[in-house]
Order: sequence, then C-alpha cells, then structure tokens
Amino acid sequence: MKNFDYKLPASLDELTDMLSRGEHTARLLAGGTDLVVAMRGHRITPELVIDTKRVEELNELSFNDHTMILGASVTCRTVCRDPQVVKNFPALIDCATLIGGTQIQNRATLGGNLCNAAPSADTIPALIVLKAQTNICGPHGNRQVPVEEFCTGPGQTILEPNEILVSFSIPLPRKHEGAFFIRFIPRNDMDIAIANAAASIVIDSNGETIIEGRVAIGAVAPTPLYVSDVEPVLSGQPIADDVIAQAADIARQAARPITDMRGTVDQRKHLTEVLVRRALNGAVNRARGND
Amino acid sequence: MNRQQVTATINGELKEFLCEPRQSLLEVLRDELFLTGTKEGCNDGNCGACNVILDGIVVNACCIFGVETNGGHITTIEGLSKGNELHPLQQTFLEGTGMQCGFCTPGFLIAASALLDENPEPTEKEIRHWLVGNLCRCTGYDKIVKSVQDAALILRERAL
Amino acid sequence: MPIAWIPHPMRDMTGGAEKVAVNGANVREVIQALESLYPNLTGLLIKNDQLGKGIAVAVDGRIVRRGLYEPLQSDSEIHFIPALGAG
Amino acid sequence: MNDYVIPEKLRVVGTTPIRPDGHDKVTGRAKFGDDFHLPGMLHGKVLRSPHAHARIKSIDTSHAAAFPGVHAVVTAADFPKIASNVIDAGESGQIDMQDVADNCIAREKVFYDGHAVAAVAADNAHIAEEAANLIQVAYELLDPVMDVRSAMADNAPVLHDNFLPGAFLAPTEKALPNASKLELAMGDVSTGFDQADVIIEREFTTETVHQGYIETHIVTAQWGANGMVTIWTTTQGQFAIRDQLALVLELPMSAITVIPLEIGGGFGGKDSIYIDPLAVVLSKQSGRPVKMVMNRAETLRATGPSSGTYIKARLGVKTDGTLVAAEFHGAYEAGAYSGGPVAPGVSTALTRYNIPNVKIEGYDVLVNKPKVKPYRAPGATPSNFAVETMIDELCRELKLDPVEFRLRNALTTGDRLVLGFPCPEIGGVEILKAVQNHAHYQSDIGGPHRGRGLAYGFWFGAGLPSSADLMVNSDGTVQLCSGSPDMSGTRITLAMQAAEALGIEPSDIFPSVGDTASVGYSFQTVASRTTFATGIAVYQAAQDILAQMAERAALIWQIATDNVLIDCGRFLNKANIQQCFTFKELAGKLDGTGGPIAARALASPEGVGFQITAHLVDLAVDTETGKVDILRYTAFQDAGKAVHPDFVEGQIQGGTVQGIGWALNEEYFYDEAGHLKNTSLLDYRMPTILDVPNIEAVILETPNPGHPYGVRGVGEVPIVPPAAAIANALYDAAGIRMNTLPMTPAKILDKLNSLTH
Repeated sequence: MKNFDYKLPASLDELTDMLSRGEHTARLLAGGTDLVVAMRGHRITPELVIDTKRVEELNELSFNDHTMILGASVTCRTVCRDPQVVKNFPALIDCATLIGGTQIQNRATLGGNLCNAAPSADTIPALIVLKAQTNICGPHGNRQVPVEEFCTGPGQTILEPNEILVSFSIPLPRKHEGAFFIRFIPRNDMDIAIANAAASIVIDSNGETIIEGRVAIGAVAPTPLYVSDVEPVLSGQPIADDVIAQAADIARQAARPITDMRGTVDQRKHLTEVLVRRALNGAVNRARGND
Repeated sequence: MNRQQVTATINGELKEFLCEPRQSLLEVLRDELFLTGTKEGCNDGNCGACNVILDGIVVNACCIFGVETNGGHITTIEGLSKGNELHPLQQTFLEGTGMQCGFCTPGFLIAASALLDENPEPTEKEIRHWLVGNLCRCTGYDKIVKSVQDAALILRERAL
Repeated sequence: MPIAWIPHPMRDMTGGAEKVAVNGANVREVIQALESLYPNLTGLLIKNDQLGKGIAVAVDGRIVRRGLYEPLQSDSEIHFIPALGAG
Repeated sequence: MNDYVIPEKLRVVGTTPIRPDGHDKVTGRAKFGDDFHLPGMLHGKVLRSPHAHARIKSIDTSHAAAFPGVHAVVTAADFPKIASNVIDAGESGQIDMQDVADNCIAREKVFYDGHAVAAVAADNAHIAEEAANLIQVAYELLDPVMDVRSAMADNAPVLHDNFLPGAFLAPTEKALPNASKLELAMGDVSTGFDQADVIIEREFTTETVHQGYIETHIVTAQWGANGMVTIWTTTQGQFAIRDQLALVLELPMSAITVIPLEIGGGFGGKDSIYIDPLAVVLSKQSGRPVKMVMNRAETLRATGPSSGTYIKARLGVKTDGTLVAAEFHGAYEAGAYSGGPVAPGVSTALTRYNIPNVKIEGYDVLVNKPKVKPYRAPGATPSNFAVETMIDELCRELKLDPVEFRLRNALTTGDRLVLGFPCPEIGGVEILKAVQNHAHYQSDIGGPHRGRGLAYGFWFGAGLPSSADLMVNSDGTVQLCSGSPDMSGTRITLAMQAAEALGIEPSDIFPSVGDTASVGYSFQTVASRTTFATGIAVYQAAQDILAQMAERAALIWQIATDNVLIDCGRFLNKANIQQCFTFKELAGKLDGTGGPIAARALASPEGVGFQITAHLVDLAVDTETGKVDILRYTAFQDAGKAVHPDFVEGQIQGGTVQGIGWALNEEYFYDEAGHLKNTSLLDYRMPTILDVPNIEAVILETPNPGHPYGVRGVGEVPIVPPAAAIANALYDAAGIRMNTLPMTPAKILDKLNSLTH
C-alpha cells in the first residue's frame, strides 16, 4: 500500500476545512471495509485519509415525527440493533445483516456502501424504495438528492469535489406500508449479489388493494436501478399474483446486466424477475403485518 | 516516514506504539507488538482469521488502520484467557476437537466470545449466522458449532 | 517360477501374453529375463539401471519400496503399475 | 513382509485424549509460518507475470534496486541453471527438478498468470511491494491454452518447445502437442460390451479448484556466513523442502536445515517449494534473514491448484445389474509443467467395483495454469463424479436399488484390481450394508424439489518412508520425535500408538515434529499416511525401546533377557514374578545400568489399507434460482481402526465439506487471455459455516493387517464422493443430470430450463 496521511477531524467544519484546502487527493474513511481493501489493491491511492468517526453529524441516528436521520458513518451493526429501525425499517435490516459477516457489519456503514457505488451494493435498492434522501454538504452549501439519483456509474457518484455525504433522511413508513429486500448469491452468505431487489408497498386498510408500490434492483445495471415503470402498474391494483408478475416482468425488462464471472445476462435478468416477485410478496406480507 | 503515535489498551495493558498510517491493525499487532496469535488469511475481510475485539465488538483487524485505534480497547486471542485459566471456549475447542490445523482457531474463538457476550444462549442457527465471516477449511464446522454450544452451557452454568 | 504380469500397453510386444513365468530372484532379474524373451521391451521398464519414469512395482499385492531389488519367492506375482503419486 | 497380529483389546488406541499442541493453538501461542521473527529480518515480495503465456525479452531491475529501503533484487539469472533431473516427490509423483526451478522463478518464458519473474527484499513488505512494481519486464505475448481439449488439439500452442510426451510402458507418442498418455486394461472390453444389455456413454468436464488452506505460503530464510542455510517454513514435508532447495540451488542437502513450523492447512498443496529458493538467494545477497509471505491472491494465482478435467466414460451392464464392461478416458490438467494426478485419478475411477473388462486411458495435459499440486485424494473426485453419476443413471434405467446395485458389483478382498494384483482386505460390502441399515437411508425425504443421492468412493493411500525417535527420560516419560508435520492432530495419534506399544499413558509421552537436522528422513504428511506409516515407525521404535528396557531388567535381576516378560508397561522375571518393574521404575534405573535409552525407526510400510466410503445426501433445490440447500449428509467410512475417533470424524467432516465446495461453487475463473479473475476468498467460494449442515460420520472398522493396530489412512477419501452424491440427489430432486463441476446455480438453472423447453 502507498503511504498517506491520516486525519481525524472532530467536527464537520474541521472536516470540510481539511477537504477544502485541496492539498491532497483525499478520501473519507468510515468503516473502511471497502476503502482499506481498495487501497491495498492499489485501486484507490489517496494522499490523505480523513476518518469520519468523530464527526457528530455523520454518526447521528435520530427520529422525528416523520423522518429518520441516519448518519452516513452509522454502522450496519448500530442500524440492526436499534429497536426503532428494526420496527420501522425491516427492509434495512434485511440488507444490513447481509453485508459480509458479523465483523464486517460491525464496521461497514450505509453511507460507505452508497459512496462506494458498486452496482451490486446491497443497501442501495432498499434505500431507494424507502424514498431515502441523501443530505450532502459542500463548499457551495447543502443539498438533498434522492438515493436513486446518487450513483452515476460503477464507483461514480454525483458528489462534486469536496462535497460529502452527511446523512440520509428516510420517511417513516405509513400505515399498511411494508418493504422487503432480497438478493441472490451462490453461497448462503459472504458473496457479492448476482442480482438483488427491494420493494415497498402501501396497501389499503382492507389489505386487498395496492395504493403505491416501488421497486429497485441491483447488480443488473451500471448503478442500482429504481424501476419507476413499476409504480403505475401497481397503483390501484388488487394484490394478486398476476399484478405482481407483471411488475416483476417490467423489472426484468428494465435490467440491463452484463455477463461476468459472477453471472450471465440471461441469469441476471431471470433472477431479477424472480427476486422482484419475491420482494413484492415479502413487502405485501409486511404491509399486512404478517412478517 | 510519517509514523504516528498511537495509544491503545491491548489485552488490558496500555500500549504506546508508532505506526505508519498504512499499517493495518493486523500488521501493528503482529509486526510491531509481536502479538502473532491474530492471523492473516485473506487480508480483505473474507476469512475472519484476524478477528479481534475492538471497543467491545468483533472486527477484522485487516480492514482497520492501526491509527484508527488510538484510545481504543483491543482484545486479541492472547487476552482471551485469564492468565493460565482458559476461557470456556478455549477449553471446549480443545476438548471437543473444534480445530484441526488451528490456524483459523483464534479468529473463531474471538468471534464466538463476542457472540456469547451478547447472546448467552444462542441457537445453532444463530451460531452459524454469527460465524459466517470465519472460514475454516479443515473441520467442516460441525465440531466448531458444538464447541461453541458447549462453552455457552459452561458459561450459563457458571452464571447461576 | 515368479510370474510377471504384462501391462496392457506392452502386450503388443509380448504377442498378447498377459502373464509370463520367468526365472529371477528379484525384480531386476525378472525384467532382464523378460527382455531376453521379448527384446522389444528393452528400455521400457528399465532406464539407466533404474525403473523408468512413472513406473512402480507391486509384488504379491504390495507396492514395494525396493523396486528392482525386491526379492521374489518362487511363486511371486509381479505387476508393473503407474506410479500413483503415492496415491 | 508379514501381516501383523492385531490385538483384540487396545488400551489407548480408540480413546480420545486431548492433543498436546492444542493448548498453544487456542491461546495464540502456536508458531505458524508468519509468526516467526528474526532480528534484522527483511521482507521479500515477488513480481509476478500478468500474462498467461509469454516470452521474457528483458528485465530491468534498476529502479527497484535504487528504491530506498531495498536490499536485494533477484531474477532467474541469479539462480543456477540446473539440468533435467527427475525425482520421486511422494504424493506429487515424479517431478523434474528443472521444472520445479523454473516454476519458482521463470527463466525464458512465463507459463501462467502469476508466474514469479523477480523478487525484492526490503525493510518492510510495503517497500518491497512498491519496489517490485518498479521492475520493468518486456514480454513477447504468446497464445495461451487454457483447457485440456484445446491443449490436445492439432496446432495447439505448445508450452515447452522441448516437451517429450511420455507414455506409460509404451513407445513415446509424438502425436499430442502437450500431453502424455497412460493406459491400463484388463479383460477384453469389446467382448464385455457385447455381453451388456444396457450401455451408456457420457462426457464430463470439471473446473480447476484450489486446496484453500487458510494460511498462505510463508518462508523465512537465513543464509549463514558459513554457507549454511536455515529455513523456517510452513510445510507438509521439511525433508522435501530441503531436498528440492538443495537440488534447485545446487547446495549440499546437509548444508540446509529446514525447521517446520505449525502448518495452517495444506491438503496436498504445501508439499514443495515456491518462494523458498527466492528467500534463500535474497538472504544471501542482502546478508540478512528474509521472510516472504504470499498473499491470498498470489496463493490462488501461483500455487495449488487441482486439475480441471475432461472425462468420457462408457459403462455396460446386464439387466440383472451386473457390470460387465467399462471404458474410461480422463484428461487431467497438469498445469504449466507435466506431472498431474492422472494416474491416481484414472486408476481409482472404477476401483471399488469388480468389472471383468476394463479399458482406461489417461492424459496428463499441459495448460497455462499453475503447476497442479496434490489435493486430497488427487484426481479421484472428478473421476468418481463421472462414474458414480453414470451408475446412478443405470440404477434408474434398470429400476435397481442403488445400494443393491453397488453390492452386486462391489470389489471384495482378493478381486483383481485394474492394476492387476488382488485387492487386500477391504470392507466395501460392510460400508454399503451400513448405508442400507442407517436411519438416514430409511427415512422419508419429505417436501417438493427434494432429493437423495448416494455415491461410493475409493482411494489407495500410501506408505512411503517415515521416521520416529523415542527417548526414555529418567522419570519414565518419553520424548517422541517424528519427521511428519502435524496438520490435524497426528502428534497425539502417534503418541497414542507409542503409549499403546510401551504400555504407558499418552500423557507420559511428549510428541514433537523434528527438523531436518535432528530427525530421520520422512516423506511429507500426505496421502493419508502419517497415522498409518509414521505410526508403524513409532511402533517399531517402541519395540526397540522395550527390548532395550528388558535387557536392563535382565541385568538388574542377573537373568537372561529371554526370561524377562514384558506385559503392558511392566517388566517381570518369568522365573519369579515377584520381581517386577513398572516402566517408570525401570526408567529410573537406566542411569546406573548403562545410561539412557533411545531408539530410532525408519519405516517404509507396504501394507497400505485402502480407503472405502459411501456418502448419502439429501438436498432441496430452488427451481426458480438453481440454488441448492444441503439438508442432511451422512458419510460412512472404513477407518481400519480409528486411533482417535474424534479426529477421524473431523477428517471425514472436513473432507466432505471440501467435496461439497468442489461440487457446488468452487472454480478458477479465467478470462480468455488467461488471467485469473477470482483471486480472493470472496469470489473463490469455499463453503461457509452456513452452507453445510452437520456431516454425520459413521465409522466402520475393517482392520488393515498391514498395521499393528489395523489402521488405515482416513484423510483423503472423504473428498471423493460428495460431488457425485450431490449430482445424484439433484436428479432425484429435479430430474436433471449434471455433467460439469461445479454445479453452480446458473448451470442447474440451465438444466432445469432445458427440461421445460
């Protein structure tokens, strides 16, 4: 590994100040589970590594009446052990418990997973269907961007130079809302997704009609993909196998995967259909309170 | 080069050491402090041989820079037993042949100790889920699971 | 007399014979006797006074360590087999 | 050589004492390869070829040599150019040391992605790595050949210009560009197939896999001022490392001492040299000790692996289920240099059945991949996969019970093997009957898309030279030192055999593994041989100790030695049984009766007990994704005599799980240019603890008369049948016949789709 300088700012101001000096190519360090490995493999060679673990805003986990604020450097472990997250966002638990083993989950962060911008990132589809917004802080002020617009390509994001991802704002679920995440890997754990999918559903109080449905898919395009065409197909429709099958088919068509050592185009498109169907059924179950 | 001073409590002792930022916690433990019980199997977070407890949670020492642990509390395999008195997990892995070559064993013991600290009565499924980031190529895992179950029983009996 | 079993690929050179009884107090003498009966075999079993590359000898069902110098009984069976990589 | 009379009752063998090395392993004190430090030690790093096949045009090391902190840089030019020299390398078979040298550091051509080209020693590993990356190598790229069939095709790129295709016991065939041929036969296959009522012929391919030991390859070398070399390393064979180093570096064997450290798994892959000579020459040039550690990617790119294969087989059977003829054609990757596991692979393909007419062809094929190394029952898993899935197909076709079918055709003691000689004592029928009587076999499988599969497996095992030293201490404890590295508990299994023989307790024996300067010559810990073969050396040394002790008792009692009765740790005067010494009492009297007693035995046992096993598996398949879930697994195996039943169970469980990995997910993934793409344990997918259920081990004991306690090797055969058992269960679950390994979800899905279309 190339050597570098290491800094541990105590506040967001100090952090942005370090970045804005622009003397070095800098990378932010959260859990390090991607960054350290990428640096060891010479894929990233920063001159300055800025550790975010002391910056309050990046480590916040709080709730108000309508929204959860989830700091970018909050670990999967913290997310999975917070009773309010467990109660409100089981889909986040689905994916946060799948990232690596226990040891990785203890360090890995949702912000890191998003900024790493892997097409196969397991938390991004769930964040998308949960309508998460990213709170970005930069030299020209703050801005909010929906998660589905954050990644622009493998390893690429909309972050401008010296901008940082501070936190996510995630709306609390409505009544009769359920969300679900599922992925396909060859082993039972510790693999990169060959395909993944998340779905959220709001249903009516009778538990029979879909009011709103969202689907996002991963590992089947250069970025995790929000499948907006699914929404009109689901809205107002009865909860029925053919409706869900139609949505899954739309997602399959939206997938534009590549063939690599982990999977082929055909396999990934097929899996997208299967996983979206299963994710929608899982979301419906949760919306009905049958988790 | 730019070696930084780090102070951390390791196995109950306050240690001060110098390290380059690029040195992982694993390298620091092994090469600077000669605590060689923590092993390198993959160096990218996929095998668990380098597991240590950092501030109460189990982590891969290969995915953490040594400089990140300033002010931290670290327990390595060398700190799992109390003097010559083995931790129940060490006892059950030994008696229940929960190891063959023994190379992955420190990582399994550290991870399992973190599990039993959080969950004194884990099911087999919970044990397997918790240990999924630890690879063993010798045992086929069965005797590892049983050793963890046996240690949990000993700890529960002691707690009574 | 010890009986040498002729491996399949060599049977073209022994006129199809599967087993040949030859005199010999050890494996080396048996091979020398075979070579005098079937000159085509010369060089296939022994090279530079050693068993050829990849060849092992079994005597009476045991893969033997003394190779050419393994002593034989009058009713011994000798088999030439591929070295199994200790397998 | 006579058979042993195996005692009916054993006192120590068959119990489960705690291993003496275990305490250090659970406390982190055990010293593995990388846990060894020397003052002033430098760290070495290898520059490896990024190309699968290329000619080296030039190497410029000047920038690396000038990099601050670098102390030495070496290329092939710094090593002697040795002549061709074929040696017997134990489980690796016969290898040409010229190839071994070239594999350690490429001279004219690189033959695989990851082939070592140069090495650097520096103050630390980071500096060494940075400096190695500054070495400039100019390559002329050549076409790679990445699989056996392409390598055997006309006009295939040729790896070695001077390659002479060998042919076992036949005139050399020049026809094949990169392959050597092996042929075995018995009976007459054309007559045999004429008698058959049903004949099936099938083709199979299997991918390259790695042994996957969690500790990588690590060596520390010190070139002494007097030209003496010391090596500390993690290896399955300290003597093999020493001999190979001496031959490659043209040093006297006596000038090299190899000290074996604890070994973090080997499975066959740590039986020979890689970075060792580089570390020695870097140490010589720098004047400092040098440690070299391969990282995981280097280990996957440049060590191991086990062969990918192409297999074509044909079986003929009568309607009553009698196998009458078989043809087996197996082409095994050798990797970059010849000498893969083709002989044991094809020899074990059918061996467990008594088939009168058999023809076998094997090909050892050069490809642009690392030189293959033994991996647990080398070569047998692919051939077993082919034959056992075909047997299953025949059972279905003829509507015969799979156990009954195998019982009808089972190889029994005295039946002739395809190698020609009669089979020694073998408990195959007992194994199959144990399957039949087991609750697993009789249970309902339950649920849709679930299936059950059976496979039957065989492995030869080996004897080979082993040594053991015993020394009696004056307090009656005993030092046991062997030349066999302990990978999984053999120190205790050897101590138990010594205790059994000497009539004392295992806790009275301190077992250790000696270095090459202090213990007699031993082959590697390979081929399931240590508890068996080194155990015999221990037994023989113990008999010598007892005889010497009896002489001392006779001296004290002033009687003839013949009149001393040795009975389970006691020495008695036959004429006056009131006169009796315990082992400890007599040990205390050695000092005044002629001094200490020690014994050394070097054994090379030939009475190898063959290994036979059957595996039964239940699984569920997700027909929408192709994902397999193993539900229940029972492995039946004959241990001859289980010295330490817990460790035997552990060998069965561990080997089975490696077999499950091979069956379902493990494979080398090369791109078209021959670059290995999955160089991490993320993408080289070995089974995790969530991927396997408990493997139930059923141990049977048909004693091996070639061992004083009836021991057979047990380590290797468990990896042989899992792939076939799982494939057969997949047919039962979903009606698909898999003919490739690994049986990934994608391949299973393709098969399922081809069923419906």
